[in-house]
Amino acid sequence: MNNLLWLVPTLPLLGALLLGLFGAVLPAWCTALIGTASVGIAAIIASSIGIHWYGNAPASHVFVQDLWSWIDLPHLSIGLSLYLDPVSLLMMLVITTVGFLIHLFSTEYMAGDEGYSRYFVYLNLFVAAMLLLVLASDLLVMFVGWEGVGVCSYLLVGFWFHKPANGYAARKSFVVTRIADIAMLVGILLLAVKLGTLSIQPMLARAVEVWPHGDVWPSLAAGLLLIGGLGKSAQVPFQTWLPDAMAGPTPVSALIHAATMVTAGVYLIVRTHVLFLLAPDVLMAISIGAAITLLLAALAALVQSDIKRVLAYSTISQIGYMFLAVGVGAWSAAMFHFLTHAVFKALLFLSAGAIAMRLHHEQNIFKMGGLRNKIPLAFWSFLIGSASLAALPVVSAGSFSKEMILGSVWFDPTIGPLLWGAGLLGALITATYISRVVFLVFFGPVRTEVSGRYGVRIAVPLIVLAAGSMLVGWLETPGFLGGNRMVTVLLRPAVGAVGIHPAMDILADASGYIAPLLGVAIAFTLYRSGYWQRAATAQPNALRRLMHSGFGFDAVYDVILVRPFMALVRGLRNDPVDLVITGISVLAIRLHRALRRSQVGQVRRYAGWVMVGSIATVAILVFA
Amino acid sequence: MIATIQPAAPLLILALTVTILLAAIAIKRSFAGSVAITALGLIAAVASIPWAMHGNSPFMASLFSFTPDSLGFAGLTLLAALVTLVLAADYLAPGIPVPREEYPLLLLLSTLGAVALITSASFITLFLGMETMSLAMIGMIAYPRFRPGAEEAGLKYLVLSGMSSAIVLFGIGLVELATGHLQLATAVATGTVSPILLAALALIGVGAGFKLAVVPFHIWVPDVYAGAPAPTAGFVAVIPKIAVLAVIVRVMAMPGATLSPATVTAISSVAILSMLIGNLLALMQENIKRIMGYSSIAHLGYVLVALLAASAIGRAGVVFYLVTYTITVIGAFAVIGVLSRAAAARDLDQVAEFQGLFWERPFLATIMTLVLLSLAGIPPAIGFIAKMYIMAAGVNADLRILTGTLVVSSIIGLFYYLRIILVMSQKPLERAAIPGGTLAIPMTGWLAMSAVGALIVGFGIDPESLIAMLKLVFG
Amino acid sequence: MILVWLLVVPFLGGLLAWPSGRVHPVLPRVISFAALLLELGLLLPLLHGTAPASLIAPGHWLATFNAPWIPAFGISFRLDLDGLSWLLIVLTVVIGLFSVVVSWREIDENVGFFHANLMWSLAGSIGVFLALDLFLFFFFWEVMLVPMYFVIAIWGHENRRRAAIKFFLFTQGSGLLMLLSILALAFLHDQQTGTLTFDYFKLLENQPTGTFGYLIMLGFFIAFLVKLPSFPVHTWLPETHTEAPTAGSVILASILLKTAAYGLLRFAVPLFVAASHQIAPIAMGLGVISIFYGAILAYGQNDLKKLVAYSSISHMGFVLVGIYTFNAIAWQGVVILMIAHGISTGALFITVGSIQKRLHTRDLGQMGGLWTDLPRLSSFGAFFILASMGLPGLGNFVGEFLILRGAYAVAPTAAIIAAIGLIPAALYSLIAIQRAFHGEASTTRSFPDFGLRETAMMLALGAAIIALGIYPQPVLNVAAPGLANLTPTNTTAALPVMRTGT
Amino acid sequence: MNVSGFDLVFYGAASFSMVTTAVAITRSNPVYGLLNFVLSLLGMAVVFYTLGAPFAAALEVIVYAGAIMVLFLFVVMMLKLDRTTVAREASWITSAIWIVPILLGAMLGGELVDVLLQKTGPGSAHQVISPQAVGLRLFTTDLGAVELASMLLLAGLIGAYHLGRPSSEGD
Amino acid sequence: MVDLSWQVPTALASVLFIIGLLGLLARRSLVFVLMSIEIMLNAVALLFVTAGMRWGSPDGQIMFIFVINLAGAEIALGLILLLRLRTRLTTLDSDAANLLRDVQV
Repeated sequence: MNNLLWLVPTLPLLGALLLGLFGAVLPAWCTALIGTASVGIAAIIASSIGIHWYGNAPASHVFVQDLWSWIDLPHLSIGLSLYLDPVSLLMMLVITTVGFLIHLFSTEYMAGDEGYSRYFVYLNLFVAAMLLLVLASDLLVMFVGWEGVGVCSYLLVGFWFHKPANGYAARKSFVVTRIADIAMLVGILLLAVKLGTLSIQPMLARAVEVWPHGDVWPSLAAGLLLIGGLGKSAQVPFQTWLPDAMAGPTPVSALIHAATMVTAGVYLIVRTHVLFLLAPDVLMAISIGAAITLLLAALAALVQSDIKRVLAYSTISQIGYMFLAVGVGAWSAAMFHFLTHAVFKALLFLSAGAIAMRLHHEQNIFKMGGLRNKIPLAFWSFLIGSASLAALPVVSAGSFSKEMILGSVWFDPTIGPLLWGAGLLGALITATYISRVVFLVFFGPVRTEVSGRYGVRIAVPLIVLAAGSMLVGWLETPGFLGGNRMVTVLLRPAVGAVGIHPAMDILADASGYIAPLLGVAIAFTLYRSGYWQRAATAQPNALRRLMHSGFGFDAVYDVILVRPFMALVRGLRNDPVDLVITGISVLAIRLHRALRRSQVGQVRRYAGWVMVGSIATVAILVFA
Repeated sequence: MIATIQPAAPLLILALTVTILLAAIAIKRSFAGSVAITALGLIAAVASIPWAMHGNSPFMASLFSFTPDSLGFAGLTLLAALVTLVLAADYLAPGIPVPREEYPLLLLLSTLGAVALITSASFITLFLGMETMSLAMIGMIAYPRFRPGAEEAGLKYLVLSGMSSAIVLFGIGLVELATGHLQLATAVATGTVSPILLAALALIGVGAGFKLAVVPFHIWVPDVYAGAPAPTAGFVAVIPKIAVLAVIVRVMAMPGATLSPATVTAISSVAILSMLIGNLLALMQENIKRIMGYSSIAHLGYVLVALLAASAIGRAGVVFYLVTYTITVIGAFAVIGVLSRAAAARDLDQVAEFQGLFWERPFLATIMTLVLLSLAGIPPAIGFIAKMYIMAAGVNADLRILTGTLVVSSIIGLFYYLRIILVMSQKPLERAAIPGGTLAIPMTGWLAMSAVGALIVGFGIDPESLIAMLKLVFG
Repeated sequence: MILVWLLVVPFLGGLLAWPSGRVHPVLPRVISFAALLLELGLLLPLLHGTAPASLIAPGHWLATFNAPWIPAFGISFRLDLDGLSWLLIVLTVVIGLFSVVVSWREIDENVGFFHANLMWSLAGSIGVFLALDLFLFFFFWEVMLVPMYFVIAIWGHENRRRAAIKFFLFTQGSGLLMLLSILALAFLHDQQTGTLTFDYFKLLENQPTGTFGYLIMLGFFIAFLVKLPSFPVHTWLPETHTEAPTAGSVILASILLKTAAYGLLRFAVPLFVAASHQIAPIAMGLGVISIFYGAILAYGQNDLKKLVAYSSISHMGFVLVGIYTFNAIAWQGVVILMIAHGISTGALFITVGSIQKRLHTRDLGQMGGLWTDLPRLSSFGAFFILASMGLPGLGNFVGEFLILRGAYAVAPTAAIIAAIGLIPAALYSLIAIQRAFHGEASTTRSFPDFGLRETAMMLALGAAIIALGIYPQPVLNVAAPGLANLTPTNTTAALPVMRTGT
Repeated sequence: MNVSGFDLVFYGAASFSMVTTAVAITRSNPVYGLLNFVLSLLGMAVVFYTLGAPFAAALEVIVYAGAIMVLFLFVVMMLKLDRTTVAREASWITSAIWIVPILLGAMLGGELVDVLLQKTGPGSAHQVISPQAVGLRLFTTDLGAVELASMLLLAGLIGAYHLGRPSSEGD
Repeated sequence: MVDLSWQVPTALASVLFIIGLLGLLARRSLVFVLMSIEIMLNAVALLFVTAGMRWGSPDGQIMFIFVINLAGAEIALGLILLLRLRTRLTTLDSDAANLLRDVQV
């Protein structure tokens, strides 16, 4: 069964290739079929592998499939191999399954778009790249997938290229992540040179061998990899690209900017956690940064009026939770939150897309309202997703994973309680802002006319994901709910048992459940009092403007990066070096003109020149 | 008896031909006949050279020195004259308002003067040969006397070359005054011990510089080239330079000949100035004949670099470069000449008039391109090897400043050579089709130019054959 | 002897193509194409019995030829083929094939002469890659310029005259410096050993040292720097590229620039090991500056062709950095990047040429929204822009990574700065896509999209760049013994010419 | 110094030649200029004689002054130069026009005189070289030179003949 | 014979030569230009005679003859050209004969 692994990334790639070559001539249904089926079959294979794994996991809990040798040079050997272990298995399952659902959703959502086949090319390519990213056994191969998903993200964000703003958002997303990627590349170079290999497992083994705990080299390497991860996962200070990336089609946001790609950073760290364990400073930095990110993003989400931007900020914030977990070494918790987040955030995005579909692509929550009865499917799916995001206890998957993270953080020996406090505050705000959206969109008066209806290809993904949002949490439950440890058990061979704690203080435990409820209550109160609506129309004060702009990162970058660069471009545009060359030619022409004056055509002046020459010659020969 | 005059055969054959031609013209005027007689005379003279080289009688040893290398240079001169004659025969088409028969005669006289100069062993023959060459050349320059430019060029050349002759003569006078001898070898062997001899050397050098047209004695060159009819211009650009350089090369090989530091300084300055100023003057020039004039100034500067190297490779370089220069310059003026006729008010010499030559007359344009590539020193033309020779000599003798200047000025030079190629390659203008467009290329001209083209490429790709040949003659 | 045929075939092809244009304009195209196919047929069998890259053994020559040329100077007609030259010659021939195809419709005047020049330029480049007599090398170095000059001067765009002259002056001028150095090297050898020779292998044995050696090396270095081109002697390139016809730009970018990198690898470094190590920091510095300078200027351009041209400067900066690491991995990267750049930039110039043919402009301000009208052209264009940006999985990335990897082992700072140079690369690449293909279509236009010929061509190029990206190993294997050849076997120089480790 | 009569003649003739030559090139009327030059040549003949070259002296008078310069004079007179020409000629001869030539002339002259003042070698041989000696050389060792000189004259002659003869079609 | 050092006539020759050069440089009338050349040649002739005197050799006078020879030939050509230019330009001004030049004056 495992030997079919290579098919998992290959099938979507094949789909992309087929559609790329013949998409223009195929009918739409054919395009949809190829696009969806390729991912669907991959999902089936992946699931089969997963089921097979459940019973018959290899003894080492690792399966490596060597495809071919990519680069084989003395001192540098990079093989193209697929590395399947519990972590990548989990990732693969999520990517293919959620990916398939989103493809299915897209076939209807994107129907009639002139770039229909192009869309599926990109989307299939993305899935392939993402699978390569997670399955790569070599860091450089992972980097290939890493950049590949970046490009697909770029292409999909800018999918509707007619609007220059979309293009801008796409470029921004790519460039910001690329800046981080370069740091990662430097990290890869460092690892390659210092450790002699880039194949992840031997590399990690060697790192432990040669580098003492807390040494500068592992810190540097881990730090550089981390920067790459931060960029891809839209964490502070790289988070600015994600809200803008919402310019792409909504299913794209669901797949790339919620479920899969943006969590690559988390995956990277979990994958190389051995290295990070050698660098405690970096881990500490991760947690602190994550705490800041999750709070800032949550606060920013609180004031957005575009439904997708709310979700975007919430993604940043939720990934912040994952990083928080990673920072304290709770790898399983991070992966578990990734799992639940992938499901409920995809659901939220798809629901938002489903809503927008019926509202002529209206995304402003203040222009919606009262949709609870108009589009119940969307309402229920969005509600379930929101509950999960808000981590409403017991009924939502998000609750279990978030609780697990908070629990792990609490036990961190250094600044655990502080981080826990930030997480808790974040949970409160999260519940508040998502409830705000729910109330504003689904309750109150109807503000925009609703049209159209959903087909089955919209409904099925929503229903499946909604079910998932409620149920996947039960894979890993706290003690008082049965103490299922399926995720932990699955991941233990790969990431060890770190981060599993028997129980928390009752108080701390409980506050993790109470905070979301409190958040919902706050949101409801403010909704009832009409505060949200008033605040949206009123002249925003400075704080609100700051929050709305995502705390002004863009403005700062504009001043310190964009403007200097543009000034440089303007200054150099005409190639100043060329002026030197032009100067030389001008000088030659000047000399030519000056010398030319001697050619007056008068014989006596010519005689004068000959005489001058004679005088000079005699002078040199006789008197020199 | 024959053995006595064997070494002097080329010179004597030329003198004989002059007499025959004079008589022929006196009896019956016929241009074709004159050309034929001249051509036969030149061919006979050339053909006699290998034979002459084997002679070893000291014929008129006090006046002439018929060594293999001087005879070799003489051969080069004669061949150049022959090609000029062939081109002139077409150029001087019927219909001009002056008789045409004297042109071959003047050409013959001038060549005779050049050969005498090349083979001179005494200042007497040196001066007489030089003046014969120049005076006959004045006649050739002003030959289409109905052209204002030709007359003016003739007058300018007359006055300035007269001036330079007087200067040279003054120098020769000083030599005699200081040594009491007029033999070149004696003067060289005496060495430049006294200031008088130094002054003499300087003044003779001025005259040589004038004939070689190096800066600062170059000023007459463009005017005379521009005013002279194309074949003559080619002749003027080539023959005196071969002749004077032949003497210099020979003198430098004489016992006792050394280059004093002051001489090196003087020649170096002249070389540097010639290379730079020559090329700079040509830079934006619109008249191709003037460009050729300026470019010849620069090329002689290059030759001086090899001369200064004063080594075997330098000497070989001078000879090789001279051969290259001769082939190339003759080729350039051949193309201009083929496109022009003496009957017209002026030659086709504006760069702009060459626009579209590639499209209208690809053969001519190809030859011209090869010529220009050769002048610019770009393979596969022979000029590339020649320039390599010069640079090799310069590098070998470690003449850094000179070689550096050579490189810089070559780059400047590239510009105007390329510009001509560029203009030729542009599409022809709508109305102003090439004025010479209707002129048919006569068989002889076609042959001459094909020969030039073949030599440029042939020797460019296989320089060894030429090197070996020159080595045989010039050692 | 086969090596002579490699030169003769394209030369004769050109010679035949010229007059055949008078008979029928299609003949020169067919003849050129056939000649190049024949050339390819000659080339491919030469490559057998190459070992994997890990088994580096110097002295592995695929074929050699030696005959006296100018014995008076000890100059011989010496041709040698190893893996490195083989790769570059194959690139030359393949790109030549594409140039013929791309000119099929574009060139309709004086077709015969155009193809003659095209073929001769290719023959010259092949000669450059084969010659191992320094003088012969220089001969070919110059020979390849002249036909190129004609291609630009006759079939170029509006400002072709200025561009052609600038191109020629720069390359020829710097070439003269190299000639000086070649002569100095030969005479130095002559002084020390008593034999005047230009033979590469003999000259390798006598490494000039000290200041004089450094000066001689500079002659080579500057000439190759100009041709590469590197900051600050790059200014001929943008103008030349912009004004050249498509085939000219393609050959310039894909082949002629590579001769410079090849020259550095083959001559400038092995002949002057000590001096090269001495100049390495400067060279790397210039390389890094080129990377940024080219990228920033590319961003600022309004002319799409100029943008691509400046991007070439940026890419060649990587090559320069890579060469002066003296690191085996980096050198492999240089080879890969040369080939990949040849393919991707060639494809980009073809794209730009196609755009110009349709829109009659290269001005980005007048483009925009081309994807709507020309989806196939635009997607290929975007693909190759991404490739040239260094997208992992495509050929350019492999080259850049290997260079950075090699450079990091030797000069981490340079490697890191060079890596940062990939950021502006993304900037100009994306802005190019945005301004050319994305955005609102300005007017209602209707152009024919890529036809079968063009699509097939682009597919082939795309396949090549992907193959190079995901399976570069065959190329590495072929190049490895060639790169090992660059190590003088019996030099007593203290410094290694190539570092194989780390 | 022992000044003899011959010395006086030499110095007198030399000064005469110098002055007349200087006068010759400063005249505005060409005829006067040429006449002065002829006078200078006559003085020069005396100088030659005092220097022991009677043959040269004779030739100077007969050929140079008598033939060549008279030919020159005839041609100039043929030109029929009127008053206006002479007046215009006079207007060109300003003092400004002489500045640069005199400056250059002084430099070159200074250099030459400086060279000549550095005494080297033996003094003069002080003997008359008879025409016989000259003639003997001319027809023995230097015969080739004479032949060459004839070619020189021929070249001048042919050129002058071609340029000077009336045109066939009126150019 | 006179007891003259050879320097005196040589100096005289130099002075005459310079006077000739002055005329060549200063005068615009072609008549004077040609005459100046004659003056220079005459100075040269004097120099040769002096040299012959110094060494007691006939070489000086032989060269003298050849110089006169040249002077005659040159003047003949010069006069013809002068005559033709005068008919064409109606002036003897050598500055007027500047059809061939590089600059506009």
